[in-house]
Amino acid sequence: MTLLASFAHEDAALDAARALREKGVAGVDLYSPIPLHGAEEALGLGKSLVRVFTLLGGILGAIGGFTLCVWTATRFILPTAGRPVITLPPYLLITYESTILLGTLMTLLGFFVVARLPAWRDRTYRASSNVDRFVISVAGPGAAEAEDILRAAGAESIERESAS
Amino acid sequence: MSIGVFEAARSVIKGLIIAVLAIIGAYIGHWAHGAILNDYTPVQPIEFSHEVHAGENEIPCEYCHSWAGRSATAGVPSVETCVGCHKGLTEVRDKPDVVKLFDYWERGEGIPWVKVHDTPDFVHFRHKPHIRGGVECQTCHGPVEEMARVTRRVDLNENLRMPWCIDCHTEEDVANGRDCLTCHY
Amino acid sequence: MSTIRDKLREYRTAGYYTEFEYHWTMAVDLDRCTGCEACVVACQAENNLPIVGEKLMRQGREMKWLRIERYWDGEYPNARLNFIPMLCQHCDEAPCEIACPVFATYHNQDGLNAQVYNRCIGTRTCAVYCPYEVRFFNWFTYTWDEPLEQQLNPDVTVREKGVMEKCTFCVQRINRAKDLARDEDRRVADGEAQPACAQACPTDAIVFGDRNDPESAVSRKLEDPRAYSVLEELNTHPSVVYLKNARKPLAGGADDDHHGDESDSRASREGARPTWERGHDPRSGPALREGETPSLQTQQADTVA
Amino acid sequence: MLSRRDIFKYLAGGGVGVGTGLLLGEVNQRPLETLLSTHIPPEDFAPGMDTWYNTLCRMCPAGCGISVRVREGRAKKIEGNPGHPVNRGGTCSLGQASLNALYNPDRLRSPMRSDGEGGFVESSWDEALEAIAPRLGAMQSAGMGGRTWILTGGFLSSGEEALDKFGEALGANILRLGLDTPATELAAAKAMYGFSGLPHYDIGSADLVVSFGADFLGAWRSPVGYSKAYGEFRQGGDGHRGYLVQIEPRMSLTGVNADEWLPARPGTEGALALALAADLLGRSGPDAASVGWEDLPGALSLDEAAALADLPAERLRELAERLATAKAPLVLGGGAAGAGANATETLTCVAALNRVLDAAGTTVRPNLAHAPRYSALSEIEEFVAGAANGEVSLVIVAGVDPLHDLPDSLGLRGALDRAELVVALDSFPSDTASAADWILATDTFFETWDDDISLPGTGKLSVTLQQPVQKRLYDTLSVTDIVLRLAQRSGGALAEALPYQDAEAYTRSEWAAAWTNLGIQDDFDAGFRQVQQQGVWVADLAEGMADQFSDDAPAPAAPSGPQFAGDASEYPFVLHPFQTPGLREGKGARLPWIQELPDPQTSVAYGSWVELNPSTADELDLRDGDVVEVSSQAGAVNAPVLRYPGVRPDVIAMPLGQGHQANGRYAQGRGVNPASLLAARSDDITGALAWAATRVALRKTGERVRMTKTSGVSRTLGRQILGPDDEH
Amino acid sequence: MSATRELMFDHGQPSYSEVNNDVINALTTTTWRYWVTLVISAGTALLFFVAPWIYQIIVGVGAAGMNRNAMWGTYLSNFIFWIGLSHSGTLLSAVLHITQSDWRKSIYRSAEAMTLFSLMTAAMFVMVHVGRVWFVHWTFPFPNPMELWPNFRSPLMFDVMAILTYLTASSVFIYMGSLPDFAAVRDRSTGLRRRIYAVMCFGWRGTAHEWHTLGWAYTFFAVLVIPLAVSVHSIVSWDFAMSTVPGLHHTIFAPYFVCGAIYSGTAGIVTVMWMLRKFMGFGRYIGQLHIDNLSKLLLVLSLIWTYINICENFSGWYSGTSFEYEAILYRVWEGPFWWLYWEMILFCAVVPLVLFSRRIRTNWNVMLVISILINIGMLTERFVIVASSLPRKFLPDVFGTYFPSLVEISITVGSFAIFTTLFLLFVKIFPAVSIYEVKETLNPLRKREAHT
Repeated sequence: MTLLASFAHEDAALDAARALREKGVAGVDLYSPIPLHGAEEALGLGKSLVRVFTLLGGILGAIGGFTLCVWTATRFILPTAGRPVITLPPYLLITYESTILLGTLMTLLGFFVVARLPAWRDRTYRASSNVDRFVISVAGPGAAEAEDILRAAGAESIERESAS
Repeated sequence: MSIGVFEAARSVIKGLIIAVLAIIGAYIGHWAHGAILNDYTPVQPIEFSHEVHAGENEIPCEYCHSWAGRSATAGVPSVETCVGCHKGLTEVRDKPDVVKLFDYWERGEGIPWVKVHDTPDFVHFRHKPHIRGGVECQTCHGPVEEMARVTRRVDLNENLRMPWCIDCHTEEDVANGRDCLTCHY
Repeated sequence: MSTIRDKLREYRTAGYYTEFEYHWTMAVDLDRCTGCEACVVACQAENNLPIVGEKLMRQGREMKWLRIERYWDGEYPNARLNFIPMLCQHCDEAPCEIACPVFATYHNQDGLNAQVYNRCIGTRTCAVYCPYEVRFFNWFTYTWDEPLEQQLNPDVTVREKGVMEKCTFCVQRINRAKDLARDEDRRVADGEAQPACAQACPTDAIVFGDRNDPESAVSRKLEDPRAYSVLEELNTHPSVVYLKNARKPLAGGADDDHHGDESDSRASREGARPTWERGHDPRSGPALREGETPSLQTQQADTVA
Repeated sequence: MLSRRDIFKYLAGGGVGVGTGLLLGEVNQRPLETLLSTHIPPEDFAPGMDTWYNTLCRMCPAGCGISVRVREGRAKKIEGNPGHPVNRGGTCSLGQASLNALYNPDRLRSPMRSDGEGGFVESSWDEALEAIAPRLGAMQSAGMGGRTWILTGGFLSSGEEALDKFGEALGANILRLGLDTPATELAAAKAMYGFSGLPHYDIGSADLVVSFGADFLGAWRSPVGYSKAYGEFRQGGDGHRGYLVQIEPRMSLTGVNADEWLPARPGTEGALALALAADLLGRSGPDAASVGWEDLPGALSLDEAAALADLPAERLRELAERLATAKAPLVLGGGAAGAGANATETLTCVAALNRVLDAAGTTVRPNLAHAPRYSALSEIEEFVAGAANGEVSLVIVAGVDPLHDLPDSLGLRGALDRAELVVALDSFPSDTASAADWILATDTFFETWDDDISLPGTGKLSVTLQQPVQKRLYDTLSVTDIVLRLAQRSGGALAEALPYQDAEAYTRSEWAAAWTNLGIQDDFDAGFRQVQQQGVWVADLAEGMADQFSDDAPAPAAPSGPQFAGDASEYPFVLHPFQTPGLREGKGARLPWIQELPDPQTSVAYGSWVELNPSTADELDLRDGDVVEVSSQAGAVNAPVLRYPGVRPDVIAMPLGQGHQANGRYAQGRGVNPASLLAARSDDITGALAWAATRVALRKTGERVRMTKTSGVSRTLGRQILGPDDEH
Repeated sequence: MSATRELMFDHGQPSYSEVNNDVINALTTTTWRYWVTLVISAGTALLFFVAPWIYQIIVGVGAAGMNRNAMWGTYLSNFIFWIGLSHSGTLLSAVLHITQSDWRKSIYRSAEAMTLFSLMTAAMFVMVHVGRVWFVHWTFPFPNPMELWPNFRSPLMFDVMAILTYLTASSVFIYMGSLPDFAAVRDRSTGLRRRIYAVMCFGWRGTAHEWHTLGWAYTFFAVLVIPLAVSVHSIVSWDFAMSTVPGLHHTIFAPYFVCGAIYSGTAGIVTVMWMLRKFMGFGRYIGQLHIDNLSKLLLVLSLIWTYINICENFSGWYSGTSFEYEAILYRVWEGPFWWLYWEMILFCAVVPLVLFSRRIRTNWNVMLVISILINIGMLTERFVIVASSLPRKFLPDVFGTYFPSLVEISITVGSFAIFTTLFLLFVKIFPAVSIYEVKETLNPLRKREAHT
């Protein structure tokens, strides 16, 4: 069973979330039409893991780009313009670009992985939460005791969605 | 109420799978065409059998393709060369293809053989250095002496494409073997 | 491990492949060059250069791997015209070579600046980067009016539209000479490989040969104090070296230095034999063989192999 | 999850893919090519290998030896024959391009008959010979051979001799035509050296060459041979560097390469040469006495000559000084200087200068004594008059194109129109051939037998053999073949005079006869085979083959002043027609490589232009590309202006060779022909056409064209392209 | 804070749901005018770009006016122009995101779309430019049995890599930023559109966790894209500067090109914003503040651009070498394109000086004219650089001229149609104004503030 409480004001919703957290209610999530400053703190979200992906992507890109240049240049040696086969300045440029390319792609991957997208069917989602309502969902055993707290925080409406 | 991604995308995903399968299929088809099915055996104006001439009768290649060791091109024998032997071979004189040969001879025409092994115009393959380097005719042309009708056997020479040339040049450590200007100019 | 280190050191050596097996070099004596343009037509004949027609020529799209440049000096009546043949300089540090994204142009082990037609995708960057403007682009697929195409050199590829091309130092002749030399297990002799322009030149202004051979004619030319490279300041290290015209400068004073202090040239003239008697056959192909008569009955054929 | 329908769909997708792949593979296959075997291969047939044949280049009378590269029965490339004494392995642009003549798309492929309306229909040799031979036979038997005129050129070959024999047996008249003939030079050599023939000029061993108008590096006589020598002259092995002075109103290719270019007023060259000779004679040199002249009557002083020629006097004095101190000087005369109204006098003075310099006998050498005869203007007039009176029944034009090359003012077109039957022997529908009743398609020189004695000579006896390098491309015959067949068909004296089967048999018999004449003991067949291989037969001049120079010629008279057709007030400029190395008199125009070849000095291709001195152009407010009308007494042409710093302000120069009315797609209607401007003026002594003696006027038409010109800016703009600046 | 917020909306703040309605309605309700415009624009693209291109592929690049001197021409200068135009999106979305300039939020989506589409158009010009477009894949490092790889030493390969990266990063950037808005569109639609947007938004729900991750990822993107954008146009400039050609071989080219790129991109944004206001009814979201800020940016960029231009000419003049001096002289005075040079100076250096006036800065119609003039100037700048330098390199004998042919002019015109077509498609697929970020700039829905 999931409890869905809809709020018209972001501070009310954040207060509710904070209150739930203080009570130690688990399974709380906050749906909002805009990113809410304070939600991280209210829901206890730390620094995102995405940055690890970005870093990894960058490193991978740098190594990959440089390796690509060196490896391809030494497969079929075609000297040009009296330059050495491994020419650093141009290869560093390629390395730079591939760093960013892989960094970008890995960030995208990280985003999907960390945000757990694409999402499966979500019965607790209400379209209004993408317009102007802030919805707090409480799933699992905490739902019963959460209802009071949510009402106290000023929820406009509260509905129950039976778990699927 | 939300709508799930995969639920929404079911038909799209199906379509994608079909598309991916089609692309993979196309690759397989193309590869198969080049790698398995593409033994190229054109019909020649005269059913000349290398099996009989080179195989059973053990005529050396360079008896007819006399320029292979001296020139860029191996050369096909002139009608005169064919007739030169066949004049004396009265026992096969009545075979239909021999009759054809003598028709050409009497009309004073050359025989328009169909090229089996061919390289593009921007490749300057030269027979001489290969023969001088000890490459067997069969290395590129296959066991011609076993062929009734000459075939470009794809398993032997990958349709005479560049990777195959390069591999051999690399393995044999040919002088300037990996220089583009050796073949392309 | 050490091999990897060796390889790396090799790959990191600047001027990789400056140690050429042959270093084909051309010396053009501007004092001998009369600007007659025999070389230009010889090049056109040898290398299957198309006839582009008047319209395209007016648009500046002529295909001449070798051209004569002309520079006037002074005004009438003290005007003077100078010629300089300009062709691919086969620079050791060629700006064009770094430009190509697909390695269609590179430097080979003979010191040639190679252009691989079938690899070219036609970005034309090499032509933009070339300070000598000796790279030519096939704006169209050129055709020959029947039966002019029968003249085409079978040893040279006919290029299609969208492909860059340029002087190759007649690499087909070089390859032929190297082939012959390899059969006899020797190096290519001086004068054995001659590009069409050098062979045609009626004043012997163009000398071609291997710079690595100190005895070659071209090596001797390089020692001439008049030797210089065009646009030397660009540091391209061309393989085409020019010998400056020895005419006295126009504006300069009376010129007696070439004249007054000569030894008895009439005597030396007596001893001089014409060059054709000194005997050197620059033809790259096999000569008419002994006891052979030219024949009329050459077979007509589409492709004869 | 996976329904059966889905599985079918997936399978179908994969199947379509495989099919597409197979199809792609099939489409991507290289096209089928055939490999045609030979029937009976020629003994020297070598697929994929070059065969080289030494033969003769017939693009100009220089007679260079060439080696033709033949692959699979097709001529591919021309190189100079290194063993040939004329060109010593060199070639010129025209020679290189001569393959374009062989494979020209507009070459005649069979005999053509005029349809009477300006067009031609294909015919056969039988028909063609049948149309001509009976007429010849009739004329022969009626003794009216004089009603036949043969128009030909000036080669010294067995082929020409066949024509000669033919004309002689028939009693026909022969006209030897050409614009730039050596007639005046021959006359001068005869007068001054007592030598019948053209002397051999040894430029290679000279240390000072003074050339009066002779563009020996461009288009004069034997450009390749002289260029070879010029290479030696410039940077010879012994370290000496010759000094070249060019005296001419328009800077030719030789003028470009000269150390000094002196733009003398046209027609004053003779006076200049004589003044120099007189000045040298005045100096007490050891050589002066040997000439046998005390002084030269009528010679101007250097200052007077300089004033006459419009040159700075000190330059002339410098030149005299140079001549006096030179160890091996050589003076040449020719080109426009040999084509004025006073041409023979001019060249005689030049030859006199050579004698004074003691060059005659050293740098000017005896040569094979042959004096080709060229028709004087009076003979052409005779032909024209005869045609006007209806006395010309048959005209045979063999390999020349007088309607293009010679001035319209001679009236040749009208004469050909009035002749009963005109037969042209040509490989191309040239201007003249297009005006004929029959064109008999001839071989190019790659397809037939002939020989040639080089016109300018080599100081040796050398005969170049011309042999076929490949099978005939079309149904053509050589001029000799046609003459032989005509003779045989006509019967009578003609058949007796020329009893040969074909050109090969004729050439061989001529050579065999020469062999006998020269008293050579060797086996002829072996010797001839050797000549076939070498392409040329060379021997030192034997006694009697060359007249020795005589020392007893009288001192030359002062040349008459320059005279021109046209009044100076009405026609203010002197027309200076010149030949470019590629186009020459017009033979190069049909060769696409030559059309596309930028002119050496101006870089103009595909067309004609009018060269003007920049100061003249400024005066007339003309810029490059402004079309002007150039008019003379004889006619007018329109061509774009090109400002050229190397031409006198009172001279305008135009290239010859373009302006064909026919001659195939590359030549037809391209440019203009300055020959049509030339007045019918002849040299006073020899009667040869004086093609540099016409005055013209300029008129701006207001039209402007963009010339096909490859050069952008012809100044170095301070860039060091021509080498580092000298320190001194 | 609230004062700025008020400034951002000329006609008062909309409510949250109004934002959703306005933006999504603009996306879903399509008038016949839109279709007519789309057909005209696509037709123009087909007629002026695709048709001449196919013709050019069949006959060869000779259909263009390039010649032996000017081997590069309009195609390459257009390529640079379009790459330059693409720099707007990066500037607005990345630079201003990092500097937390809130006014960017209503306009950055379209700016990013500009980036994407002008990059695509630029990439098209690469294809149009090369001689054998059917082999253009050889510039990509894909494994092949011949072991033949691209030459990574070539400035063109830098280009390939840079554009590839930039295109990837830009598309990822705009797409990821649009996810929440796709979800909003999904929620308001039914049937097939709902299915499509459901897939496109990857099931976005707007949970705190998703917002949190998006925020992080987005910031990283912004950080990655800024140096990328700078490098892309530097690299494009090195196509020129790495050559020896006088007039192209300038060390200042990288900053010059980057500055010019941002300049023309910003001008492009002004044009596009005017269109969005006029035709899409976004006047409520894009107002005085935006145009004022954009104009100030333009003014600053114009001054920098002018400065670098002067530097370039000065160094050419002061270098004293004949090559450089001649090249500059030819460009500004002697060549056939001197008037184009001065037109460029007029449009890009002189005209923007009027932006010192606030009245002009805030007048949308005047700004439209100025922005178009600036872009015409920047288009000609690239053309002048190519067309006045390449025909005159080192050897005077081969000096020539270059004039674009009809095919080139037509393809140039057609490229604008291609861009327009792509943009027209964009406004019907993407919410052209970022819904959630506009909401962020509204007064927050707070109980406390509402009560106090």
